[in-house]
Amino acid sequence: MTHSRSPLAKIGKGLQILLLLAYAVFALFPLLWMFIMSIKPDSQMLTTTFIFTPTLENYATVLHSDYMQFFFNNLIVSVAAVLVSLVVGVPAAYALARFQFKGKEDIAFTILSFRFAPEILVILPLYLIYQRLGLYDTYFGLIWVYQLITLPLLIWILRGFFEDISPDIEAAAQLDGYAWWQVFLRVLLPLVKPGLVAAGLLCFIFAWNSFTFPLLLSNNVQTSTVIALRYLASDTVHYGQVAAAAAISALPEVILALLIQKHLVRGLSFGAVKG
Amino acid sequence: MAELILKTLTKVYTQAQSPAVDQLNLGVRDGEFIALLGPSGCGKSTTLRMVAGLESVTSGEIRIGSKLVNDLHPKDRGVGLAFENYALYPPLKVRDNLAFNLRAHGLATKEINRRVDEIARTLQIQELLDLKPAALSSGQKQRVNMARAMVRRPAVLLLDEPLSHLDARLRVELRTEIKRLHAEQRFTTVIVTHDQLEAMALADRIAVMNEGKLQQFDTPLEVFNHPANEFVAGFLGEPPMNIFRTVVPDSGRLVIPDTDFVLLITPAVQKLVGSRKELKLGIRPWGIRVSQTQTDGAVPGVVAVVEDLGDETRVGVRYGEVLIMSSIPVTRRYRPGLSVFLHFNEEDLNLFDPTTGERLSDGSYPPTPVTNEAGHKNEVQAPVTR
Amino acid sequence: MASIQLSGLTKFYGKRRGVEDVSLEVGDQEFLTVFGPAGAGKTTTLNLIAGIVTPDRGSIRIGDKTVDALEPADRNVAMVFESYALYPQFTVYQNMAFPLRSPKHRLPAGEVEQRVRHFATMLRIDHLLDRQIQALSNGQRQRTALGRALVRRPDVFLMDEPLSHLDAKLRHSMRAELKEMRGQLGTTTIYVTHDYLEAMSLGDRVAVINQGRILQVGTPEEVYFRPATVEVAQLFGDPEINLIEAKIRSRQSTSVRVQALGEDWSFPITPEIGSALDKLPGDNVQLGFRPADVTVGVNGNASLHGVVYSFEPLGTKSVLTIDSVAGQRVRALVDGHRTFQVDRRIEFSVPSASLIFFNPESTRYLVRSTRTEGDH
Amino acid sequence: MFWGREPALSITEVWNAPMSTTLSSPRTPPSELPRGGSASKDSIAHARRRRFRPYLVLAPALILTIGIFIPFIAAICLSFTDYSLNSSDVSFIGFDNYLSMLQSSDFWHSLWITIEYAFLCTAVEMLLGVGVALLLNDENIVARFLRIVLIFPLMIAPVIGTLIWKLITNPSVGILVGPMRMIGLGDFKWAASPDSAMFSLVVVDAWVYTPFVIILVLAGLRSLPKSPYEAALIDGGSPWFVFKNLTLPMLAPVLLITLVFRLMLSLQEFSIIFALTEGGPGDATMSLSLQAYNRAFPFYGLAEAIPMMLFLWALVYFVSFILIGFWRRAQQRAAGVA
Repeated sequence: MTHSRSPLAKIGKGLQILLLLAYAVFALFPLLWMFIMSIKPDSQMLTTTFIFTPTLENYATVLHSDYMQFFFNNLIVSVAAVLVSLVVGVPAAYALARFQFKGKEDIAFTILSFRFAPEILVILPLYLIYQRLGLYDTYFGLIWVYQLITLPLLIWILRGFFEDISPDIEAAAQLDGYAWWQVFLRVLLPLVKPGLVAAGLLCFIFAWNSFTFPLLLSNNVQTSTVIALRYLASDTVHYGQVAAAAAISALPEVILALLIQKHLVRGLSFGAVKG
Repeated sequence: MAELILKTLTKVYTQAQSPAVDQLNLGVRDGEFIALLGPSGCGKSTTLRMVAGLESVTSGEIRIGSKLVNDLHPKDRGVGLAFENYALYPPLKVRDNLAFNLRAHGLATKEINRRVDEIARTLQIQELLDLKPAALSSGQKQRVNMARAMVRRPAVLLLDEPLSHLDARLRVELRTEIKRLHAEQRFTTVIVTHDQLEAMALADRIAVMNEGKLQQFDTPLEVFNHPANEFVAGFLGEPPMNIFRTVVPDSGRLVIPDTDFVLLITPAVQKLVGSRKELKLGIRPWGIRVSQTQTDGAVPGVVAVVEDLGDETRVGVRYGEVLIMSSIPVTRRYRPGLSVFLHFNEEDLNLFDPTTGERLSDGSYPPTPVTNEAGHKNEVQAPVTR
Repeated sequence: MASIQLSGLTKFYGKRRGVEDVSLEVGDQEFLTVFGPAGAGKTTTLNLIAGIVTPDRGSIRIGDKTVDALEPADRNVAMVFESYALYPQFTVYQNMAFPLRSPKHRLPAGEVEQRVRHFATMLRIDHLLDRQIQALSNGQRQRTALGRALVRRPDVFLMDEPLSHLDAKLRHSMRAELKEMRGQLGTTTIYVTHDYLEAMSLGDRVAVINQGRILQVGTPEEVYFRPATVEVAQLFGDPEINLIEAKIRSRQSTSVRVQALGEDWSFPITPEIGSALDKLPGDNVQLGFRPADVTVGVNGNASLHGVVYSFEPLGTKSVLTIDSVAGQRVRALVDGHRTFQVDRRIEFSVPSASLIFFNPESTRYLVRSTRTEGDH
Repeated sequence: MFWGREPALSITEVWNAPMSTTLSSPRTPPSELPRGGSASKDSIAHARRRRFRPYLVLAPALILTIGIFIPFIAAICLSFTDYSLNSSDVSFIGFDNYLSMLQSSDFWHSLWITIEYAFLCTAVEMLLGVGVALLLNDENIVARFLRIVLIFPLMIAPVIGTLIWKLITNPSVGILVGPMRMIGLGDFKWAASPDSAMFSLVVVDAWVYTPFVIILVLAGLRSLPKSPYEAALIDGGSPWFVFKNLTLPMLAPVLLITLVFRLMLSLQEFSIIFALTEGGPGDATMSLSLQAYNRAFPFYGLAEAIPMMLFLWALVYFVSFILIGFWRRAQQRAAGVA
């Protein structure tokens, strides 16, 4: 609006910016601090705060350690989990968006409820079954259980995207001589592509961040998230290396987060709030 | 109630290349009803929003009464605005919607109730007062919207496309109501509309706008019968005026090249044409008479389209790219393929400069036929008798 | 080319009626307009024919085969959607070529190209073929949607309000063009609209539908001059038809005296009207007359009186709203050159030939003077 | 919106209207079925084909998730046994696990911790989040910058976030030691002291999840219709009057759904607590999830852990069920229906 020229309004404006800056410090300083620590040599760790000789040594150490193995483990498991979710979830999302059938909402809610069951509750029996089936400590075991994180999210987000497409377009393509699955592949999929990418990336982030599942359902096939925490618990702590490990683990997500910002609201709320 | 004066009012949006509103001069008399008419994006809504104070003014003046209101807060301008999309307060009951302004201005509850009841009676929404907006039909919402704008007794009442979201029947009904209401209450009123029928029916004067610029500001009949330029001519009238390019091969003839269209014109008309070799010819469908017998000056043609529309028949004759539509009394006579003759009523001819689109005029031609209810002459169309 | 036969089509959406018991025959090459207000069931009817929606009951024949069990793709119908339903990721060319590249209607690339260009030229969008859909105006989108339907050469065209999103000026010219084009295509067409001008202009016949039921099927002249019910009469014409209750005071063989609009007046009647009035149970009759038929203040022999409530000039014509003696409002369409002052007393009359008689109880059509339908 | 849909868009109104009516009442019989009468045999077969199509398309997703559903049933079965990870004989003991849970003070303590944690986190995050969102709903450079970067804490793994806070509050390398000493809190022990462990957890949880609240509320604010505010501008209501009468009622649905999400997840938070305190010091932050984890893994009492988790699960559902009820009503009220 155009009418905020009074002195009172100016003070309000200043206060607003001040408060926002305060929050920005709270939200961002820890990340900055992590970065500072990660480029600080061990020798200066205890003696300096902001003034020190920056070094990439911590990163070099971490990159040459077995941490990278865990980093790639995480990558493999998360990417695979998202791919499985995409293959299975996209048709499901389409069906839940378009078809009218008995039990539709019940099915949709059942799928959603998996996301909101306490993880420990799921893990307890799975732990036993995984050990029996030889899935404990395997990629496949993790990929499967990650579906609890990725699939409900993907289905619910994409359902919203499918619903946004006018049903007329689908009908038009059918009348143009295409069977329903051809319509799905040739007309609808290209149209939901932005949503598909966004949902996929968000799923990846959540899979990547997963902690409880790999902690308890895996041992040697471990992910970077779990390992980073173990670093800190070890007896000889190299704080700089811990910070570097954390930074390496966080970096992909920060980049992805920026990429999908537009669709984030929808993703975070499972489609409940359209941003 | 007050007069409203816009002086070289201009609005330029930072990203846009051309001004949304360009040097607009407009004077609305106290109690007058004017319409801002134009296609979407012509700047009419921006103008209205500047008057209301919802949009800042780039340059120029807005005066309500004699007060310059450019920098006044919207609530202090004494305007009432009925929004296009109703903009009712969804969580509040109709009564509270209406009272919102009065409460904000600190009126006594008793006075508020009196005013709300009074306006509710005027707009026939008494039985809606305890409902929430979502429970209302679109026609009811529009009435509440108008009531909210009027309850404060504004100096200037602004109506933004008040009828555009209503179905045809409601539109005609509410249009009559608004017209009647204005006749009784005589608020200084500005209506923004893209519907030329609405503008013609309601307004004392119409300001036709296009691309931010004022095209013509005059009474409905004057704008309709003597459009200032090609744009105004094409924008008003339904079915639209036939406007097409003709060449003037020699004095006294207008021709659509490579077709049978050859229109003989009188010296008076030729005088307007002057030495031009080309011009745009405009004629309303009612200005053309169709017959099967040739008379002097009739243009031969072949019927391409016939539309029987109950009270009238429309006959289309094609000359190359140009389809000339005429509106005639109901008749069974014409079918596509039939050879006919078109008679162009000279008084209804509009000539436009082919490059500027400005109307060719010597200032006096043609005279405006004015009659009153006692008797009427100059009937373009014979009364329909059955 | 094919005829269409709908029998007893019924479709409910939950408890809401889409259409109920719709039976209709459309002849080969006929152009039928389906006309009704929003929510009348027009689009449902089209969707049922296209196979987009499955009926609860009833059957559809296209040509000589029943298509009830066929997928939309197999019915060989083409549809123009109200929303245009163009594929936003494609260009105009790709949109128009899409049907011809489908498994059902596949043509060799050369022929696809030729057909698309042919119809693009006909629709005057040949210069837009490489444009993205987002870059088109409404009118261009509408033509593209039409083009996508035309290239197929289907048995049946279904058109759902194709002109409704165009501005008024374009709508008038597109309507005329569509009517011109009709002749060249000669394909059986069902055209849905809520605009009575479109319905009357384009249709060989008009099916009037409201609240899921068909009210009348007839030529444009029939539905306009002999509406089957009061409802049909109200749907045609702008401003709406005037409807008044009349009480028959006395009747001779050639004239009748009624009380209506708060006054006593008489008018001549034909024998046909006379016998129709005889069949009425009581003395009451409902009269309808169109605003254009009201004559205002001429020659001093007008039989009715009133006060001007509102006067709205529309250019060539003006709408005059009159408060009659009884208080009921009557609308008249008067010549655009006349002006009237609000609250002035005036006289008006209604020519007997323009009166439509309705049964006041059933609201069904009774009779009107035979000299109608513009026989001059 | 999910859980009750928005009205369809205008262009496809006719088409969509029937769809959305069926959508809002999931238990309406499928409308594709012929209702007897004169439908031909062919068309019945046709309708049947169409009816099975959705299940076919859904099948893979269902199989995959039901695959995980089986262990869930297994868990319920296990909870009636004395199964443990370090012994091989299993016997059926009925409700013993449930009864001993209800009699154990550990359980009640953990339940209290769980509720305390959820309540504190949610309250702090909602207040802070709504406040920041209101401040952010503006065009200035700080707001624009913050809108982009505020999601970082939310996007990185909560465990990594916790790790960072551990570094920050670390007594030897932490940056916070100096400033804390300056304001006279030099011996503030953060997560290492039972008195401040819960506080530390709330700080970390709020750091991670406040952006979640901000993002949703901000989206809610931005989707509010503009014109009522313009009307209020002309009508001349005070900012508080407008906030109370317009913003709050119209925003209520978004606030409630955000609350649901935050409550559901903070009630079962595991990784932050595990990473920061492991339930300690002592059992000062031993929430139900941690309690169950500790029983099941270090102490092999799998069957004892399951009732606790079932209880937690029931609690989560109960709370969200009630809140969703509120949310639906708020939606109607915001739309002005109720």
